[in-house]
Amino acid sequence: MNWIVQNLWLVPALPILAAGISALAKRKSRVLAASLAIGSMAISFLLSLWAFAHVLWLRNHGEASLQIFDFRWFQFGNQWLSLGWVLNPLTAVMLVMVTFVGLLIFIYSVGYMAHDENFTRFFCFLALFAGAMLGVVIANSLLLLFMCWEIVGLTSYLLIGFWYSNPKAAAAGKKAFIVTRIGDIPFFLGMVWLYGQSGTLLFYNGGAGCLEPSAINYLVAQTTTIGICAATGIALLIFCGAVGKSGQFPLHVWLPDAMEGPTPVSALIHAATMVAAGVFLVARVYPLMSAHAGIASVLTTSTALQAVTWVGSITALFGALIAVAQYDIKRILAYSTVSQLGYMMMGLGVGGVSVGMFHLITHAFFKSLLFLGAGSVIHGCSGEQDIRRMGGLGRLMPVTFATYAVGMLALCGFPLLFSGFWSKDEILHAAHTWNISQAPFYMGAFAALLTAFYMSRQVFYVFGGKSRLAEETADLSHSLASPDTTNHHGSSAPHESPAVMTIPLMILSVFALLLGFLGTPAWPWFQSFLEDTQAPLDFSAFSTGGMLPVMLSSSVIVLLGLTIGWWFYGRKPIESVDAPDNVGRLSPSIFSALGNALYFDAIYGATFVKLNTQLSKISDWLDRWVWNGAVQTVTQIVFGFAYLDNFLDTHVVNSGFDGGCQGVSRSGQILSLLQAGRIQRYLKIVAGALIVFTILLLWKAKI
Amino acid sequence: MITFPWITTLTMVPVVGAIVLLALGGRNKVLVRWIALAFSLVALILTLVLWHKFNTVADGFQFQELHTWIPSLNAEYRVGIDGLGLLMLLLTSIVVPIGMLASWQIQQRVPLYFSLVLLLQSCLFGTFTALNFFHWFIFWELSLIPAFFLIKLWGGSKSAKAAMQFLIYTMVGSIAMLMSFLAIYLATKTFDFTELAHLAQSGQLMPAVVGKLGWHLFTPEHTAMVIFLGAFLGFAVKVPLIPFHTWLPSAYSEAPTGTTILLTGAMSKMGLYGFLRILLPLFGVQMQQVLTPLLWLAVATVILSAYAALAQTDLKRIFAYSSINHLGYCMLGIFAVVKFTGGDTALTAQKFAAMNGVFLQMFNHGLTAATMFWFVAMLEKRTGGLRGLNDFGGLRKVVPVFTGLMGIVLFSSLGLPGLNGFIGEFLIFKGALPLVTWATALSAIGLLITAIFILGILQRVFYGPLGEKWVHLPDLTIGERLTLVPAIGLMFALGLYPQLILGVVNHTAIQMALNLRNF
Amino acid sequence: MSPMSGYLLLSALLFSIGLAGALTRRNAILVLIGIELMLNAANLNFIAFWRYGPNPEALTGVMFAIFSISVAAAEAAVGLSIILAVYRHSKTTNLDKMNSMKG
Amino acid sequence: MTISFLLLAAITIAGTAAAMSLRNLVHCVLALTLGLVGLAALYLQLGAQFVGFTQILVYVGAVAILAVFAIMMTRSAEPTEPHGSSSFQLSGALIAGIVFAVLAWAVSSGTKALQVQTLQPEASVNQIGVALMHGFVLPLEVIGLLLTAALIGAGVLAMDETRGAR
Repeated sequence: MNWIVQNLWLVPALPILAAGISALAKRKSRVLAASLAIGSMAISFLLSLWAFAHVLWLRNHGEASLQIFDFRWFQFGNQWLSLGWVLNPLTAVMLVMVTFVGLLIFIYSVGYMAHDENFTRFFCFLALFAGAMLGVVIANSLLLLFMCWEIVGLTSYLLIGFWYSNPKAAAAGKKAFIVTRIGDIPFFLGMVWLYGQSGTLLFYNGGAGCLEPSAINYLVAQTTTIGICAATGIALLIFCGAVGKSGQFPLHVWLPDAMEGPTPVSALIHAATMVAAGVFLVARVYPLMSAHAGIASVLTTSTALQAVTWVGSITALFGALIAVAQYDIKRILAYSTVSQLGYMMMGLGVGGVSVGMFHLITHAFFKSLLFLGAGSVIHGCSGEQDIRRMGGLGRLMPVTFATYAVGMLALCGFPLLFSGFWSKDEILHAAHTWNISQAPFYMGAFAALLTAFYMSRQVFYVFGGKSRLAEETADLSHSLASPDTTNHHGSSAPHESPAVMTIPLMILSVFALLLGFLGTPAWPWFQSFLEDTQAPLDFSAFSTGGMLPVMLSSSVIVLLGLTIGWWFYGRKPIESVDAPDNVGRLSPSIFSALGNALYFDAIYGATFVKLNTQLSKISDWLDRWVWNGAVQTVTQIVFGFAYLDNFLDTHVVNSGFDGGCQGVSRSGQILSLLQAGRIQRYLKIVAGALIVFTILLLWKAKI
Repeated sequence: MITFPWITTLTMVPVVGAIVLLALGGRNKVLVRWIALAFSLVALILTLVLWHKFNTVADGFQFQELHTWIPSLNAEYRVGIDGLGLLMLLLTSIVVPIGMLASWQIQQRVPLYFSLVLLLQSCLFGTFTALNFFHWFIFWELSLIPAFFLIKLWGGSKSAKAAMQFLIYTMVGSIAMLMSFLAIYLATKTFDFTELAHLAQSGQLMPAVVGKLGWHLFTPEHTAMVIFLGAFLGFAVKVPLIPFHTWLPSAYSEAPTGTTILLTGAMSKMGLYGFLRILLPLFGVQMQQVLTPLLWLAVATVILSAYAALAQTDLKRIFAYSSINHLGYCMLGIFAVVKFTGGDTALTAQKFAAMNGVFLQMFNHGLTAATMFWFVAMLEKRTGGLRGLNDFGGLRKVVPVFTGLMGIVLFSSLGLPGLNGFIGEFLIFKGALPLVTWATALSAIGLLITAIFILGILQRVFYGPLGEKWVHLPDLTIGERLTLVPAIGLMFALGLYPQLILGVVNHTAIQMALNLRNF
Repeated sequence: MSPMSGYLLLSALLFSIGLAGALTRRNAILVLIGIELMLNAANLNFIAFWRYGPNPEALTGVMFAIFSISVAAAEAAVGLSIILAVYRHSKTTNLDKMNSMKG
Repeated sequence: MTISFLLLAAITIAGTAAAMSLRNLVHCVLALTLGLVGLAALYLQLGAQFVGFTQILVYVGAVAILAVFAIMMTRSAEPTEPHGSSSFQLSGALIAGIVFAVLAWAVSSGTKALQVQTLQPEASVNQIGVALMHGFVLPLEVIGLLLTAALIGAGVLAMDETRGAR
């Protein structure tokens, strides 16, 4: 077995080790923490490249591109629970993506977090996150995946609440953890169920793994009491975990709030990697997801995948709609992320692993680019996050502007050149040919229109026109930015960020441009790589299967969206901070509803959170009054009897007794005359008695 | 064969320590503390020696000692340990030093306090090693006395009431249990656990008892059930199961924190131990008959206690309810194991998993809860007894190390993978879900609520803006950090390599699950 | 007159002497001695009945006498110490002056 | 009815009568000792050696000495005892006389019907020991307890109150 397969564990282990060391380090050892994190990440990146190369080599030599390494962890009963890692194209692609994006963001963070007092802690958490995320990627066991998944959630919690003095950040971290855990509980149950049914949690184990045909066939054959087959039930439960982690509707509420964390965190965790872990999870257990009862009907889609598709398409549309009405630069991107994650889910549902994963990879690059660009903007504007107070930054921050524009066009899916075009087009095409319904296609297309629109709106707000930052000083009521960010980003005038921040932006923008060419319909190398087929260069693929019309229509949609955006926001520059939104003027009520994210937080607050609070109050009340009350009642009854008894004693028995006593005492007074206290007199009486008794006895004996 | 009486020695070490402390008197408090700690560490070392010498694949009990004691009653002094007993010994030996360290700042009647702690330890050792009901029960009851005085004399303002409640509650349970056992004794003329288990396994126990005690108004099943319920009550109060738990929150919160550590870390395991050692082998049939209500109780324990914890504002009360919640999972696992499966080998394997999970969870809960209360003790020491959720805020800024280490323990309690809490819960759910699907699925809600209140603690105590009052709160001292290292290190070790414990208890778990009589 | 009735008469006489002493003397110590004499008279009865009565091999009479002597010794010790205690309290052993038990 | 019996009975009666009637308390006790020795001799004559010697040990050796001590310590040795009223003495003596009369009547009327054992029964120390350890073991224990209690009680009572609180 190849060295890299055996030692793939080093990839996650190195960052975790770095995290462990910097956790023990002093607060002052900034250089140590940063260099440890970046160094370990760099080595992991190299190892990932090696692993990637190894997979390529295996493919080119016609060997199985699925390599596993399992080891025993612990024993219970007569069996061992094994964990392990798997190296296959999916793993390799994700490894390279995560380590590369992670590395760039680590480097970027050195600049972004330079002024923060908890710099060391930040890199500790970040490295821990990277390690756990890589663990999710390489895991060959659902259990190992779940464990890393939870640790990823922990680091997400820690990093969102990184500026813990800010109550909003603390609340956002808690919310993120709990909402994702709502999804994780079904995931956990699904995993346990799967374990119970298949007897193993290893994905691949030479035919005995739970994703391999024998186990899947067995799972499909089992039916549950509610009529669906076990495979579907398990798949749906596991999908709940993905819904929570990937911010899918209806568990998306935590993701926008997660933007309270530092921007590199948003870029790495809440755009590129962790939130994509849900998508990755679905891709990883795809055999389970796509398992259905019909034996050979490949064309029908399993119930689980239908659920994935519908949830994904609703999320895609929903996120895009809300993003239109946001003012916070990071929140726009957050809702955009929600929407794009919906796309990926939809892609997985309608097109398969390669379709969804392709978008995941391209999205990881351009969305982290966008977030880092936004971070650069925020950094340059001294912590300002409201796009209404920006403007005119195109001239002041040229590098940021250029790279941001690349990212924005990639996200919109600008035709031909940008990566987002190809990956999004794949999804739309697959949705178009989906055999269940056309609705996801139309929803996706509309979301694409909205995406182009809100991104152009954002870019025009931020980079176009003249700077409105000066007005900020007059506006005392403004307190949107967190106190920490305001404090930590020193100077006041907008300025370009340092090279340590711009260079990662440039590198990312190159990838955002070029990555799409790995997966064009003419040369679907990426798809064939994931699906283990050969990909010849074939330009005729454009014309088959309705590919061309879809491409054309999506191009038109994107251009239309950009045009509308220009029409509203770019045609004439935005005048002032307080000027109402140009679209918002058309229908203020709808716009404000969207601005408030369709009141989902309020709805949840009024229902689930309230229910929870009520339940806890009820539980406490039960404890205090019912359980304890029962005990207390018994005690009180006992005491009651005691009081009754006491009452009877004092008033009935005692009074009678007292009466008796008085009689006794009076007779005692009489009798006490006999008690003269002289022993000899008593003795005389005794002697007299003796005489009498002896005489009596004798008398009796005589008679 | 005469071997070294390891277990008796182990049981006697704390007693000797207690006598030494009492003889020493209270002139030198520092010396008293160190001597007490030294004795508890000797016990720990002895336990580790046992752990090392223990044969992990042998059937039955090891290190047995057997002496006739009261021949006319058939009461023997018989001690011995299997994997479960050994695990509980280890837990006790770990928890007691933690409890002592957490009580370091106690100033009144120091020798008495520490000798009571040592006596309690001895009683716990006795309970976990006794194999004859007679002296098992003596130890079981005897342990109440030091616990009662520890709560009453050194506790908070309402400690007298709490201690009385604790005593009476557990006493009532114990009396019910004693009645049941006297009934069994009358029929079988033996107090020996192993013999009774053999009788029960061959199905002779309950017919014998019913034949002896049958009452014309009760069917034999009812008679057996009444006897079972008596014993059940004794253990259910101790664990505790809702609704027999109301003594616990007040006892835990009123007791001095060092004592709370002993109560939650070690004494709460007595109930579970009783369930595993006594109820499962003897009353398996009866438990099967009332499995559904028992499962409801376990689910109610898990969910209601989690919700009740959510409603509290006193840290100790939160952790008290959290303790009930964690033990609720153990109860769920135990009841799942009882479920009738009719020789289905796949389901029997699930039972092994659940049983192992219960063992692991018992140990983990003891370790985690003890450490958690230890942190409360350190917080109280710094704040002069304040421990309300609303008293604090933003402490992370001034006590980062405290926050970090307590965070680790809190997340361990939450069941975060990589720390000790996770594998136990995983195994319990893994085993219980195929056996008792709906109860297990419902119990999962508890996992969520636990997360909510634990994060609530972090948010309200450590996050947010720092209160004026706490600007000069001192962080952990080097000594405190060093003493915490073993406990937290153990959490990591068990989270990453649970085989450490499972390797020792697995055989016992298999035996216990297999010995259940299946009808 | 059988030998036994001689002993019994002697015993009766001893008893009467003791009784007379106990009834007539004022000193508490002498009263106590009188009571001792009455006990001795009873002992003499026991021994006499043992000697001349049926079943002497059972030794009942002897045993009774032994126990009686023990009790008498205990009684004498306690009684005398009571007298001492009383004397310390009231500086007298005269029974006429000890009437605090008067009802 | 032998000479020796009459002699010993005379000594006993004389001793005890003197003990009950002398003025000086110390003389009383000395006379009592004489009477008790006589009684012990009677026991010996009846064949109960063990009881006889016990009588000497306990009464002569212990009770009499005790009485002497008590007399000494209560300073009643001086013959200052005031005579009570003669009616008091008379009534006491009269009652004692009546008691004797009744008892003598009872003896003389009761013993006629009795079969008298003529053989000298044996009561060796060995036999007594065996009997004490078998049939009478419980009374023996009880009497031991009683003696212990009496010992402690007497000690406590006789303890000087002022110093006893030490």
